[in-house]
Amino acid sequence: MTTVSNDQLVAMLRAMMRIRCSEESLAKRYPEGEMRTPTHFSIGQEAMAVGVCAALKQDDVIYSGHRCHAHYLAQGGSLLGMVGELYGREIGCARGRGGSVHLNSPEVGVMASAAIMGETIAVAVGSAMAFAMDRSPRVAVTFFGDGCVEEGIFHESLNFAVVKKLPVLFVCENNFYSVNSPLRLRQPPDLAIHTRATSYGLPAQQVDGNDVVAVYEAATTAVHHLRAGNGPYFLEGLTYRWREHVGPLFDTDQGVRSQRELDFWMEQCPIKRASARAQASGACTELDLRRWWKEFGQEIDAVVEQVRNSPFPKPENILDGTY
Amino acid sequence: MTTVSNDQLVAMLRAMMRIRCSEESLAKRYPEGEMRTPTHFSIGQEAMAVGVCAALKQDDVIYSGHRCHAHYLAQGGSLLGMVGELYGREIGCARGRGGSVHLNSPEVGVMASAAIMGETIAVAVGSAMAFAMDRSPRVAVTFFGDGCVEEGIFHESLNFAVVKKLPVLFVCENNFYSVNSPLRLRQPPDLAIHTRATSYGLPAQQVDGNDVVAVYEAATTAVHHLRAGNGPYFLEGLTYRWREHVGPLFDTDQGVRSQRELDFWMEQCPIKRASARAQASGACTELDLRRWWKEFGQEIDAVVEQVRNSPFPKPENILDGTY
Amino acid sequence: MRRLKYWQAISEGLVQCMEKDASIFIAGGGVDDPRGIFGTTLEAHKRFGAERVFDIPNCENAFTGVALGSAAVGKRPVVVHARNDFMFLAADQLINLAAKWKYMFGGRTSVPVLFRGIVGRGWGQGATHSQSTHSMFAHFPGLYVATPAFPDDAKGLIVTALRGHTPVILLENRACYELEGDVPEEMVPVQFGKARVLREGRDITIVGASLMAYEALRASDILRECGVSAEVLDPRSIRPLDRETIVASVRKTGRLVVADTSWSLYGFAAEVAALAAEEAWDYLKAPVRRVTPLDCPAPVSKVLEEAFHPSPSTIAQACLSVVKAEAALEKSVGDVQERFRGPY
Amino acid sequence: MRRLKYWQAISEGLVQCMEKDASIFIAGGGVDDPRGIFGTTLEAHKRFGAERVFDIPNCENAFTGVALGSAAVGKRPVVVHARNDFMFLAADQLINLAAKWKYMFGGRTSVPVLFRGIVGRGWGQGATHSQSTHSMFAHFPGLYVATPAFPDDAKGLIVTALRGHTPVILLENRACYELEGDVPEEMVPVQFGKARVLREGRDITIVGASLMAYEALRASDILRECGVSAEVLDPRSIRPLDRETIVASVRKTGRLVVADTSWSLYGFAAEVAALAAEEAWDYLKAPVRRVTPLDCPAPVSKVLEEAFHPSPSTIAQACLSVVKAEAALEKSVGDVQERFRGPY
Ligand SMILES: Cc1ncc(C[n+]2csc(CCOP(=O)(O)OP(=O)(O)O)c2C)c(N)n1
Ligand SMILES: Cc1ncc(C[n+]2csc(CCOP(=O)(O)OP(=O)(O)O)c2C)c(N)n1
Ligand SMILES: [Mg+2]
Ligand SMILES: [Mg+2]
Repeated sequence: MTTVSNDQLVAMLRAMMRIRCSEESLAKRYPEGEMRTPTHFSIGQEAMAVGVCAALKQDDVIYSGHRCHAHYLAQGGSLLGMVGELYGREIGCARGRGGSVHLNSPEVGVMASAAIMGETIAVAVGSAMAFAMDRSPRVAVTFFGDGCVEEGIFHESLNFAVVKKLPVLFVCENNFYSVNSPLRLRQPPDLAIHTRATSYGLPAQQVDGNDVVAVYEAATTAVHHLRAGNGPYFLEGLTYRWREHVGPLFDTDQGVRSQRELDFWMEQCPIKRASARAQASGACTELDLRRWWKEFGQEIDAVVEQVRNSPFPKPENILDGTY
Repeated sequence: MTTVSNDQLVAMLRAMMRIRCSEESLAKRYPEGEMRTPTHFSIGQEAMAVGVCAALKQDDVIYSGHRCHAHYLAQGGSLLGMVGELYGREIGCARGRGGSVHLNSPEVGVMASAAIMGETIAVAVGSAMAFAMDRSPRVAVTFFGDGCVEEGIFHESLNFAVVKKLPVLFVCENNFYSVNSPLRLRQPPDLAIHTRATSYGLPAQQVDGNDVVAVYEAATTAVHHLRAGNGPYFLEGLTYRWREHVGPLFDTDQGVRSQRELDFWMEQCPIKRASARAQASGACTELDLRRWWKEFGQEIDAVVEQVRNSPFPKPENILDGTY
Repeated sequence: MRRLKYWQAISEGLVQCMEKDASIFIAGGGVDDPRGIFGTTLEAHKRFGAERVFDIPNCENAFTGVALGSAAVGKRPVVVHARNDFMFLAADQLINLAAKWKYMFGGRTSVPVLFRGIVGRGWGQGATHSQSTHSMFAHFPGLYVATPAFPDDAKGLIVTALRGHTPVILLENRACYELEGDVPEEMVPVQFGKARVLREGRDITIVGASLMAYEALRASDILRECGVSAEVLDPRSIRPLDRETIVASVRKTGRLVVADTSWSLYGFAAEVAALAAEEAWDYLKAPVRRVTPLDCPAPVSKVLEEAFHPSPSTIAQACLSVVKAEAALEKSVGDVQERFRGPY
Repeated sequence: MRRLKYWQAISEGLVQCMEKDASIFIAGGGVDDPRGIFGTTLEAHKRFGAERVFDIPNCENAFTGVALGSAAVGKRPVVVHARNDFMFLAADQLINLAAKWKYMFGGRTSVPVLFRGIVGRGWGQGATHSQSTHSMFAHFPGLYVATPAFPDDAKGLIVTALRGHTPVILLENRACYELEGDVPEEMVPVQFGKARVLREGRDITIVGASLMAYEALRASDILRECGVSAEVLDPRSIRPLDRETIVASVRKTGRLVVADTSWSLYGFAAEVAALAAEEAWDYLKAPVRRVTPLDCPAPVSKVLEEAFHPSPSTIAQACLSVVKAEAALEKSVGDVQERFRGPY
C-alpha cells in the first residue's frame, strides 16, 4: 500500500527524531529560566510537519502559527537559528526580536510564523496568489490548529483561495484542544473539520496525523493537485500535543486532559510508529535508532552550548528593523 | 399547497405595497437634495422582509444592514421615524444622527441596522443568546446580503450559534450583487450560499425570495424550530434589487447589470406576484389594489410633508447621546 | 482594610457585582479553565457556574457583537481577552459599533459591555502579546477606557462599569497582578474621569497610566532621595480624562513628565503633554518629557525587553533632567516584572 | 506644469509606477468597476487589465494578509478600501502583522504594501463612513502613515511608497478629490517625514493634517484680512512626523493651532501640541489650540455635520482667539464639501 521508499522513510523518521530530540532537550532546559519566551512545544505532532514538508520542494513556502518549531525544522530552518531565538540571542533566526512564536527562515521557505491565530492562513494564500500571477509552479502551505478554524479569517481565506483557484495547501493539525478548551465545545459536534472546507468546494481530506507516511502521501497528492493548477487543497490531520499548551510541563494533573487520553496518544507516537515500520521493512535497525538518537542528542547539546556562548543583541540596536 | 389565509395574504401584500410606495416616493424626491444620507433602496426585495417579519411576534427582535428600510417597516418601525431620519430631522428614529443605514425602533423590536457589513449578524446571535439564557421563547432574526457571507464574522457567528444552540434565524437576501461585484466572482461558483451553512450542521433552506408566501412559510417553519429550542436556522432567499446599489437611480446603463437581467426580475416583482395570487384567490380585487396604492401614496406624502415641517436637531445638542 | 492582590480585587469586584445583578455574565477564552485568567474568574466560575461564566470558541470579532447584542436586550456581559492585543480582531465591533451604538441609534439604547483586556508584559511575550492598546481605543468617542494600576481602583472601576450605561474597555497590566493594596470589602465605585493623586509634591508632576502609575510612584521615592518632590497622578481612566486635576497639578509644579505603557506618538503621553501646552503653557518652567516604550515593536530578548519598557529609573531620570538636578541617577530600579516566569 | 485634480494625480501616480514595476497590482472592492474608486483606478484597469487591477470578495482582514503574503514573495500590492473605516476589520493584520513583520522576523524581510483608505466625508455619511483613522494607525511603530491634501503630494507619496520597503497607509480625504493643483508629469517622489510649508508667516503656526491642510490655508486667507500672518504647515506624513519643521515654526511664531480631521484626544492634534510642550515650551506666547471634530461620533443631519467638522472659519477663529485679536470673525467660510452630492 505504501509508496515511500526505505530511504524516504528513514529520512522522515530521522527528521522527526531530530525535532523530538531537540524539543525534549529544550523542554528539559526550559526551567533553567534562560529561554525567556513563551514556548509551545510540538512534541507528539511531528508527523504532520515532516510528512507535509517532505512533499515540498525547496522553493515552496510554508507558514506557521504559535506552535511552529516542528514546521520550521522540517522545512529546513537551522537548529542554531531556532535555539538562538529561544535564548534571545543575536544569532537567533529573528535576531532575538521574535521569540519562539516567530520562527522564520526565508532562505529555505519558512516565511513566517505568527502568534495571533489565523493570521498566516491568509498570508499563505497571498504567497500562493503571487505564484499564480507569475504562473510559477511554486506552492504555499499554511499550518494551523483546530482552534484557528473558528476564526473568521480562516473562512475568508478559504473563500478567496477557491474563487481565485490558488495553489495553497491548508494543513489543519487537529489536536482537539485550543489551550484548555476541547474541540467539541467550540465547533459543531460530529462535523469533522475538513467537511467545513468541503462547503467551499475544495478537495478536503482527513488523515491519521501521527502516521508520517499517510501524511506524506496525502500531501503529495495535494501538492500535485496544486501544481496542476487545480486550486487549493485542504488536509486535516488528527494528532495530539503531549505537553501543556505553552511551556515544558505535562498538564494531565490540571483537570482538563486526562492521563488516559494522553497515554492513548503516546501509544500512537508518530516516531514509535515510523520506527516500527522502518524496522519491519528493513529500512533500519534498533541499533540505527539508538545511534540516531545519540547523534541528535549530541547535535542539540552542541547547539545549545554554542548559543549560550553567543552574544545577546545590543540594547543600542533595539530600533533596528522597525523600518 | 399554501397555508396562508386570505387575510394574511392581504396583510403581507399591503405591507409590501406600503414599503414600495414609500420608497418609490422617496426615490423620486431624492434628487431634490434634501435627504442628505446615502440611501440603499430595498425596492424589489420587499418579500423577504415582509414574509419573515410576518412569521414573528412583537417581542422578537430583528437586525439589519445598510439596506434596512424594508426590514424596519415590515417589523413595524414608524414611517415617520424613517422619513424623519432620511431628512435628518430630530423626529427621525435616530434623531437625525444615524441616517438611512441606522434605522432602529427598539419599541417594536427593530434593534439596530448598521452600515458595516456583517456586524449585526453577530449582534443578533447575542440577543438570541440572551433569550436562551433567560429560557425565553423570543427569537432573533438577522437580515444580510449575499456579500456578507464572505466576511469572517458570518462564519464566526454561525459557528457560535450552532455550538450554543441559539434561537437565531439567519436570513440571507441573495440579490447576486455586492455593489457592482457579481456573486459568481466572489464566492465558489455552483455552491449555493445556504450550503455554506449546512457545513455547520444547521438546517438551511433556499427559498424563492420574491414569493412572499413561500418566504412566510419557510420563516414560519424556521421560527417554530427556533422556539422549540432546536438551535439556529438559515434561510437564503433569491431576489434582486432594482435600483443602483446606493441612490435612487437605475444603473443598467453602467455596464455591470444588464437591462435584460433587470427586466427578468421586474417580471418577478414580489408585489405583482402577490397581487395576482390575492386576486386569484379572491382575497382582493383590482379596485382594492388601486385603492391601496392611493392610500399609501397619500400616507407617504403626508409623512414627508410633516417631516419637512419638523425641526432639525439643534447644533448645541450635537454631543447628546455620545455617552 | 484588608490587603488584596490586584487579581483578587478584580475577582472580588466581579463576584460581588454578579451577586447583586443576575444579568451579568463573564465570557471569553479560558474564563472557565483551571487557571481562570490569572485567577480573576475562578471564584465567579465556582460561585455562578457554567451558565454565567463560560468559555467561547475563538472568534474575537463575532463574540464582541454577541456581547453587544445580549446587552441590547438587557444582559451585562463581561468579555475577557487574555491579551489585549487580540482586541484588534474586534476593532470593528468595538469602534464602529459599540462606541457609536448609543449615538447613531438616537440615544435611546445603550450596550453596556465591560471588555477586559490584559496587557501581557513579561517573559519575552514579544511584539503581539505585550502592547498596550488603551491610547488607540481612547481616541474614539463613545467608549470609556480605564487603566487601573491598583487593586482598589480595579475593583472600583469594575463596580462602576457594571452599573453604568457605557461600553467600557478595562485594560489590566499583568505586571500589576501580584501587587497588593488596601481594598474595601464593600462595593465602592470609582468614578470614571477622576484622577487619583498618589502623592503630593512641589517640584514636578508625574502622570503615569496603568503600570506606569505604580512605577511613577517608585520613581518618586528615588526622586525624594535626590531632593526632588514629585507629585504623582494616576488618571485611572483615560477616557474620560480628568483634565482638571492634571492641569491643576502642572500649574502648581510647573513641570511635567508623562509615563505610559503605550507608545509615545499619538498616545496617552502625547495627550497629557498637549494638555500642558493648552492649559498650563504659561506655568511651565521646563520642557515636558514623555517616558514610554521605545518606538519599535516589543522585542523578546531580555536585554532588549529591559531597554524597551520604561522603568522607575528611566522615569526618575527624565524627571531629574527636567528639574535639572545635576546628579545623574546612579541607582537603577528593576521593574516589577523581574520575578515573573509565567504562567502567561 | 499641468494642473490635475487630486484623483487624477493618484491615478497617474499609480499608472506610472505600474508601468515601471510589473510587480505592482491593485486590488480591492470595486477597483475594476465603472466608477473605479472615484476614478483613481480606471486608467490602471484600462491599461493593465484584470490581471493587475482586480476586484475581491468582501474580506478585509484576510485580504490584508493576502497582500502581505504576496509582498513577502516579491509583489507590491496596492490595496484599496473605499472607506478607511473598513480597515478596522483589518486592524489585526495591519497592526499585529504588517507593522511588526520586519522587526519581529529579524529584519531580513519586509512587506511593502500600500494600503489606500478613503475618508468618506460629505453627504451625511455618518458615524462609520467618515472617520479619519490616521492617528490610530500612526500610534504603532512599523507603519508609515501619510495624509496628502494636495494632488502633487498624493502622487509623490505614492511613488515613494511603491519604491520603499515599508507598509504604508495612505489616507485620502474624499473632499480633496476635486481639488486641483500643479502636478509634475514625471514621477517626483515625496519623502515621508518631510512637512511642507504651505505658507510662511510670523504670528502663528497652523499645522493641518489631511483636508485640514487645505482648510488651514483658506483660514490663513481670512487671517490675513484680519491682519494676522499665519504660517501653514502640512505634515504630509504623520508617521514619520517631521518634528523639526514643526518645532522650528512654533519657535518662530510662538503660537500654535493644530487642525485635524481625526478626533482631538490621543490624535494628531495632541501629538503636535505635545511637541510644542516638549520642544518649544519656552517660546510659546499663548496657549496651543486644537481644532478637530467634536468629541462624538459623526452625525448625519446636515446641521449637525456642519457643526461637527472643523472648517476654515473655526480654524481662523481659534487662531484669532490665540493671537487675541479683538474682532470676532464675522465671515464664515463654507467647507470644500458644499457641492458634494455623491457618488459616494
Ligand atoms: C486571535 C487569538 N486569540 C487567542 C489567542 C490565544 N491563543 C494562543 S494559542 C491558542 C489556541 C490555539 O489552538 P489551536 O489553533 O488548536 O492550536 P494548538 O495550540 O492546539 O496547536 C489561543 C487561544 C491568540 N494567540 N490569538
Ligand atoms: C465591511 C464593509 N466592507 C465594505 C463595505 C462597502 N459596502 C457597502 S454595501 C456593500 C455590498 C453589500 O452587498 P450585500 O451584502 O450583498 O448587500 P446588498 O447591497 O446587495 O443588499 C459593500 C461592499 C461595507 N459597508 N462594509
Ligand atoms: Mg489545537
Ligand atoms: Mg447583495
